[in-house]
Amino acid sequence: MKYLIVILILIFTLKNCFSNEKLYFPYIIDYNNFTAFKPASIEVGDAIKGKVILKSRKTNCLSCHNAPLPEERFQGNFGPSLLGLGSRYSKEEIRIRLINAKIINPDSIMPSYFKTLDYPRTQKKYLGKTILEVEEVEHLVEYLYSLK
Amino acid sequence: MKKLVNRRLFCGIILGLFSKYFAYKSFADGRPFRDRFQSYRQTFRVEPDKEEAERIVKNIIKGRKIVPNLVDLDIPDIAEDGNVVPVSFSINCDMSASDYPKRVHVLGLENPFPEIAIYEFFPEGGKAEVSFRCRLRKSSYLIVIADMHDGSVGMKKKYIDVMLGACS
Amino acid sequence: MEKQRKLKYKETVTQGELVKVKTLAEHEMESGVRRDEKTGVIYPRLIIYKVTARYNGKIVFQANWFSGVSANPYLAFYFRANKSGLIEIEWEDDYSKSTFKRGYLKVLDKDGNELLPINHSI
Amino acid sequence: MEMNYYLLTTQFKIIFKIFYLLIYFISTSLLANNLDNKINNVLSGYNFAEPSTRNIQDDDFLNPGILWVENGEKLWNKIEGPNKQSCNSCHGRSSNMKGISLKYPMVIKKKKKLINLEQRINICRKKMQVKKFDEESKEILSLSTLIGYKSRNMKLNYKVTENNKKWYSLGKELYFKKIGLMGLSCNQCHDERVGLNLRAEKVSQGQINGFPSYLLRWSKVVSVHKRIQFCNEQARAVPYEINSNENNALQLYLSVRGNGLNIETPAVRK
Repeated sequence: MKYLIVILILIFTLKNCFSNEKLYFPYIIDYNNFTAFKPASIEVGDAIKGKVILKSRKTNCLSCHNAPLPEERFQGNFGPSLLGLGSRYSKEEIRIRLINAKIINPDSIMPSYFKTLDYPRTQKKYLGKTILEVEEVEHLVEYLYSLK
Repeated sequence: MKKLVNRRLFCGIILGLFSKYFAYKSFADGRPFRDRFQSYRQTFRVEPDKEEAERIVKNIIKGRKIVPNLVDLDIPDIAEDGNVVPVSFSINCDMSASDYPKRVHVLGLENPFPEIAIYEFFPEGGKAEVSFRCRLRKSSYLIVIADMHDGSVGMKKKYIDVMLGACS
Repeated sequence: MEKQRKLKYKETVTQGELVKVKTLAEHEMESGVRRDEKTGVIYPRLIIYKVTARYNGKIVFQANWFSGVSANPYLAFYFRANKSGLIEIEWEDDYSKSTFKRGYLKVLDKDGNELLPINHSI
Repeated sequence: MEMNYYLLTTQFKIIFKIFYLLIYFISTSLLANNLDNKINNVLSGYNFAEPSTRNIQDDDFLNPGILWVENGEKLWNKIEGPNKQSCNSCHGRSSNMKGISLKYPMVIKKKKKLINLEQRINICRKKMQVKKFDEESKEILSLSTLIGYKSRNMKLNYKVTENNKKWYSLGKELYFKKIGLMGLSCNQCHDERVGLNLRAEKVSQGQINGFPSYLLRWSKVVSVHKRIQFCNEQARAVPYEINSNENNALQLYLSVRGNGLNIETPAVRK
């Protein structure tokens, strides 16, 4: 009986670990090439709206990254500069970094913007939610890809 | 007709004239006019009003020509927090009875209430230098206007970067 | 608890020397633009709106403050004294509540004799 | 950690996966032991502040935190309660409290509980049979600032003993734990990214040698716990309460981490 329970628990945990198709729904993630594809049903975003989101305090991108926005006086240098991001990465590569940068580098400090998070002590209003909506991710991807 | 020109109306007209005269006088002193009407319970306003700031500055200068090199400012380029910005200024004058600043205005152009302080000097002062600490809502110009005794006016402005909180 | 008022200057000076007076007042300087985070109630404005410096009863410096001055306001200014006397700083509140801080300044001439404000020889 | 799982799903069979997992856990646990509290050189928050802020701290007249010290001095001699006692009647002059703040947070043997200086003051007030001060009230901060001020320029030298070992490890665990919506832990910023810019702010080492300190953002003196709470809220996490065991444990860990620094109470920080 004991062994059975242990085996059951093991199976469940393993299943939870490896069944990640639903984790980033509706995006499809290719873990080999580190790219995230969007299904055709999602509309292409708007770069202008993406710029607003990038500057907003909700995502707080500029707190760590340097973007070519001269009107924002202070920009952080935690992460790499966003300058020329469009020439370095494809849209799919930018998307996976937005969705969950920890797929690529587990030690990354960058928050996972499109993943239901379960870190301890998360405030109640954020529980079971993602930081960004699907449309917002698309807007941001468009804007970041336009930085060349 | 008789009832219209009664005592009340007469008093009203006289009072009106008086108040206009006093208002004109205080305008002539270069005081920003709003502070007299500003009761402390009705001060909630977060958004700065740029036009009002400009109007106040115009009101102080009143079209006079600005004398260069009258005001010296010593403010750090970057303020670590908008709540405490150390400001010190000095006015280049000999502080004799004919050459001293009557009033020195300090204005933060993008504060909800642009006036920060008005300093009044007297010939006994010896030196027109003041240091104090002020609040700035965000990165903006800080203006110091010296209204001299002989009617000349000096102005200096400086852009101060106010650091914003990183995470929130 | 009573709010602190602090005053600092060089206590003995020679005649005609500039005296730097530093003052510090304990005051929250509520600007009237802040809301309580939970209830949304506006904190009413409560600031020191006027600081007056008198020397032997005569005004030597005056500051009119608005809501843009920091909490626990610091103020430094200069004046020149020819005779010994009393420095008096008055802080005036929005409720017209005044607080005072006074100090004696000793002025010496070149020989080291004190120059008193009143001539006692009469 | 996730990366490894994902690689496995696509490339290896389950047996390999388990084997790989085992290796991963062993390696991480080994790594965790190496990540000790040793920082090469400890730097006070003073070094990361702007020159204008440093000026305010350097001059005792400019520093508004001294107002709290002076208020504390008044409270120290204030006679209260049915026994007509003040702090002075038991402890003598406030200068006798030199070095006291270095010993806190302290484990009380009776309750096996960790307390900080503010809680100690309230225990004292209970003995005096007077009403205790509220958390973060001006009175209690004045007294703790006064006591901290008396050990100014002394070196932090907090020792981990058998008594407080348990709390030390709890504090350490909290320090390295990822929390909140942003999934941040203290060490990610305050150990690994010291000196880098978050917008305009330079990230300091997060040393607590200046607390209770005068924070410009609130224009008043606050305790360490309040500051930690603020940091937690920034990571969009639920903060622990003031004077809670967790915050005390974290304070203990931070004190040990800052050993060798001079006490700067009341420091002026952003």
